[in-house]
Order: sequence, then structure tokens, then C-alpha cells
Amino acid sequence: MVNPILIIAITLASAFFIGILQVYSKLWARLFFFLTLVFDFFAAGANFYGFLSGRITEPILVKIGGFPPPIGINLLVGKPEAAIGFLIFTIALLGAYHWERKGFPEPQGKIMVLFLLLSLGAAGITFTGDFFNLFVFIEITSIAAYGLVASAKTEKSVEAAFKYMVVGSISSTFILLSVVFLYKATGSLNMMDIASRIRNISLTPIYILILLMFLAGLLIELEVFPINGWALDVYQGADPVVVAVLAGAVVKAFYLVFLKAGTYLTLPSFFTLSLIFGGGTYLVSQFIAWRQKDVKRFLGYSSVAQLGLLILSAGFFLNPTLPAFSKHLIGASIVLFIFNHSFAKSSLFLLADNVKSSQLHGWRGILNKNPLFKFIFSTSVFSITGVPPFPGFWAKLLLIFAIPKNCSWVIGLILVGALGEIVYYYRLFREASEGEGEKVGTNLAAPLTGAILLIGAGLVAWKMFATQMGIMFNSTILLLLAFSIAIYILGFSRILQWAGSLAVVGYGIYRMVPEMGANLHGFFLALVLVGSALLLLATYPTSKRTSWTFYPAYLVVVFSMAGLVLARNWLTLFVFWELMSWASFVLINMGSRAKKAAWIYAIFSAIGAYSMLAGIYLLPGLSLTHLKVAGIMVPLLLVTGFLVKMATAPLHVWARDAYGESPDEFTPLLSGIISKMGVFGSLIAILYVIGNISSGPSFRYILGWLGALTAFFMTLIAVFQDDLKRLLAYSSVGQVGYILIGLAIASPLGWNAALYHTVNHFIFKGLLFVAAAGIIYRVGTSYMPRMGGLIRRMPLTFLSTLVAIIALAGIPPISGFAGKWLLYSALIEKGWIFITVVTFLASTVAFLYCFKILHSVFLGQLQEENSNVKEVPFPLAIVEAILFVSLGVLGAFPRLLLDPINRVFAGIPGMESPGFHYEKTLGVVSNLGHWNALFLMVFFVGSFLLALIFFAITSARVKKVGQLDVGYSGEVPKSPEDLHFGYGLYDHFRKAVKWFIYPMVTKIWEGIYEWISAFAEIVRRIYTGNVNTYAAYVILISIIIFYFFTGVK
Amino acid sequence: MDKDKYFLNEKPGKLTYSGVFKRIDDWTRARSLWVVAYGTGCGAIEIRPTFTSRFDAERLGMRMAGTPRQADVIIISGYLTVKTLKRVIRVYEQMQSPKYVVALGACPINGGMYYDSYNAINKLDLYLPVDVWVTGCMPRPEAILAGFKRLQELIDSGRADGWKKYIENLDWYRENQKKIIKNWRMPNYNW
Amino acid sequence: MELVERLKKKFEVIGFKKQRKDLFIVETTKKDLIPMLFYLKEYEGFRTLTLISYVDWIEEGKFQLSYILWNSRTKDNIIVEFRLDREKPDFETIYRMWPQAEAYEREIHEMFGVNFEGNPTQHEELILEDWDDIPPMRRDFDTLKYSMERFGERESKSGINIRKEISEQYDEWRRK
Amino acid sequence: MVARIFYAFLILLGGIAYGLLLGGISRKITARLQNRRGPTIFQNFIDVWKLFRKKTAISHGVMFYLAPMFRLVGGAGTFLLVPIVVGHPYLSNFSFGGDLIVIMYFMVLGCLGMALGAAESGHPHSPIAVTRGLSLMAGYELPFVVSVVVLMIADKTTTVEGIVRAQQGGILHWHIFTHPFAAAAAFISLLGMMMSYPFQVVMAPQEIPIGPPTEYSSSFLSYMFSGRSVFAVAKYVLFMDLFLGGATNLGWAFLKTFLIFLWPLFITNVFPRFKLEQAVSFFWTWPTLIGLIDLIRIYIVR
Amino acid sequence: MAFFTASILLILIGLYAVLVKRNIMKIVIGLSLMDTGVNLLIVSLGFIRGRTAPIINVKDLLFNTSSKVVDPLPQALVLTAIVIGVAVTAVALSIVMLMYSKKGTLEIDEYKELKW
Repeated sequence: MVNPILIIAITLASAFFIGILQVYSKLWARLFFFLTLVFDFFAAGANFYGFLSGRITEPILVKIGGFPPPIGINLLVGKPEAAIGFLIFTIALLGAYHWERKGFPEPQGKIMVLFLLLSLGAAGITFTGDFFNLFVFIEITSIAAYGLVASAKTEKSVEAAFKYMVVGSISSTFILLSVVFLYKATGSLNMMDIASRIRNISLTPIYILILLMFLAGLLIELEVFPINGWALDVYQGADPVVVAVLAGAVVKAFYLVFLKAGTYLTLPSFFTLSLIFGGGTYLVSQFIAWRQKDVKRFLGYSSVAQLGLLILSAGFFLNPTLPAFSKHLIGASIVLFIFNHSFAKSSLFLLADNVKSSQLHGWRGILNKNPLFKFIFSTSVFSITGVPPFPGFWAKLLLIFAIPKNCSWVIGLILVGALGEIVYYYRLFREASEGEGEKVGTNLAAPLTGAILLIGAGLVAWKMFATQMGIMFNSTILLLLAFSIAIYILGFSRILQWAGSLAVVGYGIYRMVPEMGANLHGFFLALVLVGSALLLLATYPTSKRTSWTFYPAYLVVVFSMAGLVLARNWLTLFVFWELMSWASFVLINMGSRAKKAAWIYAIFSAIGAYSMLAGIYLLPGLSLTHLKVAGIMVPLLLVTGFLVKMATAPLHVWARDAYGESPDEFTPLLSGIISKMGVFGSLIAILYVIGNISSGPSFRYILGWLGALTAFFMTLIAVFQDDLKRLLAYSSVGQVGYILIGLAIASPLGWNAALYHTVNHFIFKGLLFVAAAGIIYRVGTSYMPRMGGLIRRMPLTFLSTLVAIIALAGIPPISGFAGKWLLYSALIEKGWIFITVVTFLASTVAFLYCFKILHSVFLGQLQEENSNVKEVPFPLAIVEAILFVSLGVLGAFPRLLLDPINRVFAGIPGMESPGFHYEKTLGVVSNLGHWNALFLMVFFVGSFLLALIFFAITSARVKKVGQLDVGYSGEVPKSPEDLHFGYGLYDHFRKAVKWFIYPMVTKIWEGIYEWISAFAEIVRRIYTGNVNTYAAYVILISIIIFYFFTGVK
Repeated sequence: MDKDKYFLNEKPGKLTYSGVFKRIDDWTRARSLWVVAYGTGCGAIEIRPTFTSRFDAERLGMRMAGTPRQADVIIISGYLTVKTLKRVIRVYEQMQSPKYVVALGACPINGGMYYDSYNAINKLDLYLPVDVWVTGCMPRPEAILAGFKRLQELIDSGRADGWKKYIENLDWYRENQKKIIKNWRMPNYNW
Repeated sequence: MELVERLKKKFEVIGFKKQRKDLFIVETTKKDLIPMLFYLKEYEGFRTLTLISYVDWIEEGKFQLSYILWNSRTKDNIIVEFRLDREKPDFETIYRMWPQAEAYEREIHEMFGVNFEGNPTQHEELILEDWDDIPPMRRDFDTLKYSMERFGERESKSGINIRKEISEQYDEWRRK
Repeated sequence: MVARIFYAFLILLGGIAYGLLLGGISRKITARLQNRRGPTIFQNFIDVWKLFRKKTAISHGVMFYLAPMFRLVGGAGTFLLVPIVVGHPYLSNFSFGGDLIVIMYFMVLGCLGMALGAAESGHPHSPIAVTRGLSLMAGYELPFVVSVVVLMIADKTTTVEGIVRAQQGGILHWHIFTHPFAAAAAFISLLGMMMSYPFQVVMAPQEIPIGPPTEYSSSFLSYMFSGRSVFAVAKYVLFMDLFLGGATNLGWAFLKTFLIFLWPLFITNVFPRFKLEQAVSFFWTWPTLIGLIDLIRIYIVR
Repeated sequence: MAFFTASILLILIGLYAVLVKRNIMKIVIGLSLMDTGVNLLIVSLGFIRGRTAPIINVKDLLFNTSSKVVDPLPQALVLTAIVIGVAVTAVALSIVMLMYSKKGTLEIDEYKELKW
């Protein structure tokens, strides 16, 4: 234990001493400065460690001058104080170290003095147990801060300092006044003393006014909306190190005072006030940052928002009606928030110091040139926006689940705000990773420390809180996730990484075999692991363009999916869901033109995840069993989350670009398996939740319509795509629409159809995307009109694509038809006849793009530029072969897949009978019809061979002619380009359906985005930059607070 | 342009003309003449009435084929310039055997009224194996039909073997063709 | 009459003739032709080039080029012509003034061999493919001789079996 | 089983012959309508034989080579999956292989195969025609599906046999009388299926002379010809089963299919041609709306 | 009460200057005025009519002096507050000097570079 007074006293003394010393030797002064800070760091650390390890149990009470507390000034250091103190000096040390690396700003000595004063003031604010002393420390901090802010001596910094000073003075006036009146009312200045006396005092309006005045002063310092203009200006104008310390440390001290004020000064409206100001600040700030162009101010908005969330949590934390467990969770969440925000935001500000321009466009592409910068930046952004396993995620999760159900609108507020946060942070991410940027400064040690601390804290939080929340992790999955991260080490050789990944997945399959049983989870687990292993095989790194982090992220996606399907608990499912979403975000972002796509993907992932989280929050229990819920809200929220991943209209907007622009190696997984997680989710949502609500059938009917419309419109749009992967993307989305219909029918036949189609869609769409990856790799473009005639160069790929296309179109002898047949049988049995018609039409329209793929890519004239391409790389060819053989085998023997599916559903009440049976001649027989797959296959192949042999024997000499030997009105064609019809294949059809393909949904989403940003733009104008205005806001808000909360009407 | 890459550079082999079905083959070939629609000169306008209601060539089993690949007969309908000849040769060679040439009018025979033209050829049979000549300037549809009737007789009796002659004497024809087509710019044989 | 006065004032007008009420023929020199066309187009309203025509005055050793213009407002036609040296038929293109002139000039180049300096496409084939003789529309080109040499001549002996004749030729060719 | 296959083979040959004959008849009737004599009604046999016995043929690649087989097998398969006489040991064909859904998808196989072969030829007309054909298919499939769904729901079965059985017991039980609007929609979409004239956009002789098989010649073409003929017969038989109450013996089958065959024939000879977008719009509006009348009726009555 | 009113008045005058005045110096003066007003208020709060200043000799400790002097604590507080106020004013003035050296004007509307 170190006496806290020592920290303050030694720092103060050293500040004076440095003031003198720096006249003689700058070097020694600096040495002394760092010695002091290191001492402070260790001293505060020792105290904090003492509390953590349990060696110190009682709060440390320091009597100054030997007077006992109520009379003398005292310092009171409990666990929270020790923590904040430690935090302050850590940040201060990091900031100072950053300065040292970068070169100390001039005048060194004065700045050192001010810096010491600032940190000691913040520590004093934290430690003190006396109100007037608090005021003094606040003033010390403020004066030091004014000086430091101005010390950059740019026009902006001076201006910011002045604004800060004016508003700060008003704030300290409020605090001083209220302290003095408090003394007048209670006769004491000691916090504990006042707290005990205050209970005996009747709360007259005047008295409440005094307390409110104190609170108003604090709220100004805590930067609540709209009296935070000064703070934003400071963030924008001041030296980033100063800002980092202010935002990371000093504000946290004020927050502690806020908590203390809430605890000691029993204020009846504290809860309401913190809700209004915290929530309001949080919500508004997250949105007005959308169009901010200056990165530092933008980070400022984010800081303000985070503080708002903290204030909000404080309101709940101090709410006496809260149950103890919730209180515990909120306390933990506050700690995590503080930690998260301090380190992440300080890191970001210090990173911003390394970039020359603070404008958004100045950040363009800098992530691509600076790997370490990218690491720190991504870690910080992920942590702030709440990506697992970083502390921000756990903080948000804990907070949400601690909020009582009668305040569920607060959840909405938090989640909407978080969505806004995602939008602008990933806009920054997008800007910073797009194109080729320039090299940035290398002063990254301090932010790197922050980032590492964040990761550590995240893991610690995971360990500490996951089980408390009821989140259960399969230890194998955790081990495999650890392996996945470890694959990063092999990054010097992509091939090695690839092989290592295969080994890890193989090991995973080996370990997971017992879990792959005949139940829903086991079925999907098998799909995920085996499917991923196959697709992983096809990611064979043919060139250096695969990113170093590709395989770790890929494996994380795979194993989080495995964890997801194994989850027996909604919250576990959610954690893995988020892990999967964000890991796939990382992967999508690797595509060279995918930055915008990744941004949109992030937004929609967040929409889905947050709405799912809200749904889970509203569920009566967390386990995956039948849950009774009332009303339509919960299923709606849950299903929205899953529909986003399935890219069902109108939530499909992300899919086109995400599928189209993500790395070619990753797209098969995205389409083949990740979208199936949405299927899994919807299935369990329908099974456990929607099945139990009274409006379940109509809800499912609407889902069915959604699926049908998705299938129809996406298919229609796919017809007009000229980019191979975008076409496949739309097709994929449309196909998942069929699965959704099957799920929505919720009859045995329907679910059989859905699961069959799920597996089938994985096979053929995985195959198509793998083939696309190979083709794009060989040809160098994904623009179909520039291909053509590749059948001459890639026969195997053509054959497998052909089979996959036949499966996709659902033409009988290949397995794709089984899903179609089951689906139509189920639909007609159910009597959803309009959906049947739409679905039928959709699958007919699908022939159009099927032909387009085959024709534009493989048939027609081989172009001059492609005349030397080769067959796809060998591993891809193997995967193609495996997949297309399995398509053929399933086509002949659908029972191979139907039997396991039947067993999956056998355990579910009401689903025991699959709705069809097998007969020898009729094949699969349902109540309505029959279909003999084996006969069709034999018949087709047999008669085809017969016809072929007959033809080959009898027909005339067949001469294989050259590519341009075509009847061309007697002309000799000049080049293949003249003859190839690849561009605008369906322009005539477009004229017929132009009303249907207007991108209405995209326009609506864009409109929503534009409207919100425009509105935010207007709101943002209240920060006029004029100090009079700022002061007026302060006064106005204070008056409003006084008027509404004193109880005087 | 790389000709070998894009065109089949191979001379056609000789075709035998026998078999158990020879009689039926000749019979059907005579009654199913598909004509490639290639109007080279003023005779093109006479083909239309021949094939439509008034004269109705379809009753002989004839019909228009849209592409040389499916056609049996090419009608040289009138004068033939060097430029057109080049295309006609390509079209003819792209037709599948057995195939027949019917020449209409005086111009293919001896140049007709274009006997002194600098670009209308005078003797078609130097360049293509003509099976039936229909004289006149221009012959009326009745005459054309009569010509086709004659062609049918020739085919039916197995005497319309211009396509065989062409392949057997391809070198001779080619020499004649290349004599007037200075810059060949085509594959050696148009498949 | 006014038009010709104006033209005479500005350019060298060798001959003038009013063929019809709305058709004038103006003959000028090679030097003045393009300025005159420009003047007619920009100032007199003859904005349309209808045709470029051509006469071979072999006796005089001259070529005559005629540019036929049309004034859409007054419905007047004007033919501007000039003579060109037959031995060295070099002239300039006017296709920048009238884009359609490109094709006319190309044809004249092909048929008469006039070289229009600056015309980007005049060397491409328009009608004739692979022509290797003097341009066929010149009057000193003997088309009958050319046809005889090139395409041969069939002796019109009635009653001769054409098929037989051809097979005789096959044999003759084989013997060679 | 062997006997069954043998009979199926015979029936298939009969179907091809019948299809070729119908083609000849249609040429004859067209000629008579145009005040000509026209070719003999066996002209198509002559053509097929001639094409089949041509001396040379060219191929553009593997897909090009296989496409006629696809076409023939697609047509023959469809023909054999539709029962001609329900319950008959041989004339019910291979209808145990699948129900109406199977048939509807199997119908596409031949078209798709031919489309691929045609596209490989590298002639620009082929893909133009194929894309037109597929677009047209998207057009006529909607009214057809509407009417088929009406029948499936009404008869509570998806098998052709079931639908035929539901129509037994008198001429007024035929679906053409019980569900006239659905039948009307289906028969209008039959015009598109048979590519009769208002919807003749695929082989549009004025623009892309013969459509997809531009590069096909000789024996390839004869295969396609036969495939197309038997495919047409398969459609007539299917329509007979769906709307005209099936057949109890071959005589009835010939009569009814011949009647169905006359319907597109007479339409085709008196109409000019739509553009593709007009054709698709037409199919997606009028016949669909007509069919929807019955669909809604079924939906309410059920 | 007069002290009280006067101090409130001083605060309000200062506030008025801060809110309305366009000149930076006037704003700083306003801040100073507010500071003074608050100090005055603090002193007036501790004042009890009829008592003396809380300057206590040793011998006074013998008597019950606490009933004879005004509340000493506010006076102690106000000393600190005055010091702080002076420090703030000093920093403020130095910032104003910096501002003037940057832009050569004291018009507050010129200092709106940071906004939105």
C-alpha cells in the first residue's frame, strides 16, 4: 500500500522542482518528469493490486494534518478510486511516453509541469473525500488543462482552450456555489459526513437546487449534449496526447465524482436525469458523427457518446430498486466500459497523431500500407464498437442484460445508438482501408500497449463474465479458436498456412465427430465442418494476394459457426454469431474493391445482431427450448437477425457487393455456409418461439411470402448482372429464399425440403463459387462479357459447372430437383397456392441466368485475350470434382440425404413422420405425388447413351471445325469479338420486366441513410463554434434542469 | 490473325457415293431441296414469287434455309462480281454435301450484258460446279421451277454430282478462283 | 446574278452558267475552290454537300471535279467545278467541312485515282477488292480487254455440251 | 420390364412418327390457307431422312455434338413420362417415374441441352435466339403454372394419373369445362410453348433466320427435328391429360391430340408477330389474369 | 441580505458579459466578475450579524468564542477561491494574448474555426 497523499504530494513537489530544473537542464527535467510518472504509476498500481488481490480490504483513509474526517480534509481511496487512479497514471504515462518518442513539444518544462499538474489534479479529484478539496482539484486540473490545450499554440488549440476556459469557469462556479451552499445546509464538507447527514434533512426545493447545481457543473464537465461543444472543440483542436489524457483519464475522474455524487447526495431525480442526459447524449452523438469529416472531432463525438452511455449506466447502477445481480452486472459493465473507452480512445487519438491530415480523406488507404497501424486501429475500433471478444462487447452485453425488463425501451436506445456508431466507425474503416495510402508516423508504442491491454482485458472479461451470464462454451471450440489464431504465425508462407488450416479443421472434425449426431445441431455441425473443410481445400493460395490474416479469420469464422450450431443457449449463440459476423467482415474487407461492401455488410450485420440481441433480451429464458412469449415483437426481432444473414428481402442490400467483391476464396464459404447459419437460426426460432405464439401461422405465412418474393426478385435481378460473382450472389440470395419458404411452411415435408435444399445449395453454390474463383483467377476478370468459350480451355470446370447449374435450375436427374419437388409438394399440401405460383415462376426465371452463366463464360467464342488460359488450379479442380460427383450421386439416390434429415426431425414432436415414404417403383411418394429419382437417372443416362451410340455409329463423317468457321453471310469473321454475344444478353427481357427490377429496396435504404445523415447534419449545426452560444447553452440547460427537477412548478 | 488457331486448315476428303440406301437417299434428296437464300444479282427478285403462293416451290419439297449449313442448293441468281464470288465460294464450301448449284440467267454463262464489265465474271463453271443452268435475262419463275424439276431429275438419277467434282478437282477450281481473286484472305478451305 | 457578282469579287471565277432557275454552275481554279466552298457554306447558306462528281477530260489531259451544294433555305443548287491536272491528280479533302465528303472522296479515289490529301480513309476499299490495275473509271482503261484477259470468254456455239467442255478443260489442265 | 422397355421404344417411335406427320399436316394446312398446294404431308419424313443421310457434318465441340442427343432425350423423356392411356400397362408409359412437377422440370432439359449446344457453335444468332426462347419461357410459364396449380389443388394430387382420374365420368368433368379459365390460360400459354405465331420470337425468320440451330447441319439437325416433333406430341398428350380428360384408348388419344394440335396451328397462320417484350408482357397479364380467376375461386372454395 | 443580493447581481452581470459580449476581453472580465460575485457570496454566507472576525488569540480560547465570531470556514474557503480565481484569470489573459497574437483581433466571431 502506498499512501495516496504521497502520490499527490510527490507529484506536486516534482512539478515545482521541474519548473526550476528545466531552466538548467532539459534532459534532467525530463528524466525527473518520467521518474515521477513512473513512481505514480507504480504507486497507484500497488494500491490497485492490493485491492484486487484482497490484501487491502478496507478503503484507505488518509487524514491530512492528523484531523479526523469530518473536521479535517481527508483522502478516501477505495477499490474504484484505486482503479481510476491507476488508469489515470497509466494513460498519463502512455501519453508522456508517446510525447517522448515523438519529440517533446516546446516549451518542454512548462508542459511537463502542466502535465504533472493535470494528472495529479485528476488523481486528486478521484481520491479526495472532501467537497471543497474536490473543487480545488477540479480547478487545478482545469487550469492545467487550459494551459495544455493552448500549448500547441495553433490557432485552433488556442481557440479551443479559450472556449474550454469560459465553459469550465461557469462549471466551476456552479460547483463552488453548490459546495458552499451544501456546507451552509449541512454544516460539513466531508463527503461521507454529508452523506450521513443528508438523510436527516428534508428535501426542500432550494436544497434540491443546490444539489442540482452541483450535478449541472459535473454534467458540463462530463460533456453531455448539447453543452459539450467546448469538449468537441478541444478534441479537435488540441494536441492528441492531451486529448488522450483528457478523454481517457480526466473525464473518468469526473465520472467517478458523478457516481459519488449520485451515491452520497441522495437526489431523487438522479435516475431520470442520468437517463435523459446520458441516453440523449449517447443517441444524438452517435448520429451526428455520421457526416463528420474531421477525424479527431469524429473521435470526440464517439467519446461523448461513450460518456453518455456511462452516465446512463450510472443511473441504473445507483437505482436502489435494481436487483443485486443486475447491479453487479452493471458495475462490471461500467468498469469494462471505462477501461475499454480509455484505452481504445487513447489509442485512437494517439494513432491520429501519427497521421498527417486529420481530415477523413487524409486517412484514405493508410491501413494498407501500415500493418501495425492497422492492427491497433482495428483492435480499437472493434473494441469500441463492441465486437467480441473485446471488452466493449462484454460491457454492452452485461449492461443490456442487467437493465430490467420494464425499461426495455432503453435497450432499444442503446442498440440504435450502437448501430449509429457502427455506421460511422466503419465509414472511417472503409475510408482508411480503401486504395493506396501513404506511410504514417511510427510512434505506435503507446497505442500498441493500449491495444494489447484491450485484448487482454477482453479475454479476462470473457473468462470472468461469460459463465455468469450463462454463456457456455464448448472447450473444444475454444481450443480450435486458439489454434485458428495461432495459424497467423505461419503467415510467412501462405501454403503452409493453408496446410495448417486444413490440419486444424481436420483435427476439429476428428474431435467433433461425437457431436455430429442425428439432431439439428449435429446435422448443421457436420455441414459446417465438412463443408468448410472442402471449401478450405479450394482456397489453395495460388498467389501472394491472399492476406496474411486470411486463414486465421477464415478459421475463426468456421469454428465460430461450429460453436454457433452447437449452442444450447440463445446467448451463446449470439456471442458466436457476432464472432462469425465480424470475422467475416474482416474477410470481406480483404477484397480490393470490397471496402464499401464491407461497410454495408457491417451495418447490416449490426442491424441483424442488435435486433437479435433485443429479441434474446425479451425472451423469457435463454435455453434453446420451447419458450412462451407474448406478442409478435420477440419473434420479429429474432427472425430479423437471422434474415439478415440469409439476405432475405428487404434486408438483402448488403449481399450483392459483399458476395461480389469479397475475396474469391472466401465467397464460397459466405454463400455456401455462412448464409446457412441464418437458416439454422430461423429454424430454431420457428421451432422454439414462433411455434408457440398465437399468431404463429400468419407470421409464418408472411415469412413464406418474404421467401417467395426474395426468390422471385433476386432471381429476376440476377438475370441482368454482368459480373459473374454478383450474378451468383443474387442467385444465392434467391435460392435461400426457397429455403425460407420451406422453413416457413413448418410441415414435415417443408422442413425436409428446406434442409435438403440447404445442403444442396451448399454443394452447388459452393461449387459454382469455387469454379468462379478459379475462372477469375485464370482469366483475371469477373466481367462475363469478356469471357466466353472457356469450355475449350477448362473442360472439367465446365462439366462441374454444368452439373451445378442443372442442380441449381432443379432439372430432374441431378439432385437439385429433390429440393424443388419436396418444396412444391409441401406448398401444395399446405395450400399456399399464390406462393407456389410465384416460386414456380422464380425457378423458371432462374433458367435465364443459368444459361447466362454457361453461355457467357464457357460457350460462344473464346476471346483472343483468353486463348492461353489453363484449367483451374489442381486443388480447386479436386473440390469441383468431389462436389459435382456428390451432386450426381445425390441425384440418383436422394435417400442418402433424406434419411439423415428424417432422423434429425424424428426427435421433434409433430415432425416424426416425414410426410412421404418410399416405394419400389414409384420412388418417393408423398400424399400428392411421387418421384423416382433413380429411375429418372437411369432412364436419362441410358437413353442418352443409347442415342449417342446410335448417332455415333450411323451418322456421317463429323468434322470438328475451327472456332471461326461459322456461317457468317459468306464473310470471314475478323476476330472472336465480332461474333461473341456476351454483353446485354437479356436486354429485350429487361424491357418487359423493367417495372420489377427497379432497385426500390436499395433506394429506400439509401434514402433512410441520407435522411438520417441530413437530419444529423442539421442537429450538428447547434455547435456554432461561438463561445457565447456555448455559454448560453450551458445556462439554458442548467435552467431547464433547475426548473424541471427541483419540483417547483 | 492466326488462321490455324481459328480455322480448320484441312482439305476435305473424297466422298464416296454408294450404300444400301442409295436409292432412297437420292429420292429424298430430290424431294427435299433446301435453298440457301443468297441473292447475288437481279435474279434475287425472281426467287420470291417462285417460293410464294403464286408459283409455290414448296410443293416440290423445296424451302428456304436460313443458313448454308442446312442448305442443299445455292442459286446463283444473275451476274456475279468478283467480290460476290468470294462470298459465294465461302457459302458454297460451308454447305454440307451433297450440294448443288443452280445458275440463273445469262450472266453466269458468258457474262450476259456485263460481258465487258471489269468486275463481273463471265464463266461461272470455272469457279463452281454448276449442276443446272437456267437461261434467260432474267428467267421467269416458271423457268426456274423447270430448272429445279430438271435438277430433281438429275439428283434422282444420281447424275447431279457437281459436289463430288468440286472436291475431286478442288485444286483446279482453286487455281481458277485465285486467278481472279488476287488477295485470297480466306482459309484454304472454308469449313 | 448577285451571287456570281459576290463570288467574282472574292474569287477567280472562270466560267459561270445558270442552268436552271435554281441551278448555277461556277467554274473556278484549284487554288480558289476550297475557300469558295467555305464561303458558300458559311456565308451564302449552301450548307449541304449533295454530291462530289467527276469527269475525265482525257483529251485535255484534265480531270474535272464538281461539288454540288444545296441551300436548304432558298432551295438553290450550285455546282462548283474546277479542273485538275490528269498526270498529277492531287487535291485536298473537304471532309472536315462536310463529313459525308469522306465517302465520296473515297469512291473517287478508288474509281479515278485522285489523291485527296488528308482524307483518313481514302485508301480503304469501298467497292473493289484487291484492285491492281489503273482505276477502272478512267477513260483510258479498256474494260473489255480487261474482262477478256481476266474472266475469259465463252465461245457461243449452240448445241455444245457445256459439261463436256468443262471436262475437257479438266483433262487439259491435268496434262499440264 | 424388358417388354415394357420394348413397348416404350415402340411407342416412342410412334410418337416421333406422329409428330413428324403432324408437322407435315401443319405445313399442308398452312399451304392450303395461303392458297397453295403445299408439300406432301410426309414431307417431314423426307426431310429428316435426307438430313440424316447427308454425307458430311460439322461440329463445333463436345457440347455442340451432344446437344441433339439432349434434345431428343429431353423430348422423348417428356413424352414417355406422360401417360397416354392411364392404367394401361404399356400406354401409360413410364409415368411411375414422376408426377407433374417432374414432367414440368424435365421439359426444360431438352431445351437447356439444345441451348448449350447452340451456344457453343459461336454463332451470334444462336444465343440471341436462346435468350429469347428462355425469356419467352419465363413468360408463358406463369399462366401455365397458374392453371396447373389450380388443377393440383382442385384434385389434391400432383400426378397426371390422378388428374386424369379426377376427370372421369363424362365430358362435363373435363377440366376444360370444370375450370374453363385455368384451361384458357393454359391453352394460351400453349401457343407460347409451341412457338406459334404471335409468339414466334425464337426462330424469327426476319431477323435471326432459324434461331438456335443456326450452325447445325445434317444428321444433328435430323435428331433435333425428331426431338422437337416428339416434344410437341408430348405437350399435346400432356394437355390432353390435363384438360381433355385423358384417353381410354389410342383412338381417342389421336383424336384429342389432333384437336389440340389444330389450336396453335390456326392461331399461327393468322397472326403477325409480337416483339419479345410484348410477348412476355402479354403472358404476364392477360392469360395470367384469366387463370387467376380460377385460382382465386379455388382458394376461396377450398 | 444586501450582500447576498449584491453578489447574485455581480454573478448575473458577469454572466451577461459572458453571454452577450463580443469582445474577448469583456468575456474575461465577465468571468472575473462572476468569480468575485461567488467569492462575495461565500463570505456573506458565513457572515452572522453581530459577530467579529474569526481571528482568535490563545486567550480567547478560554471563553466560548465560537459564539462570538462568524463562521471561519467560508472565509478560509474564499481565500482559496480567490487564489484560484486569480490563477484562472491569469491563464485566461495569457490565452487571450495568444489568441490576439494569432489573429490580431479580439472579436469572438473571428474564433469560430472549430465548429460542427
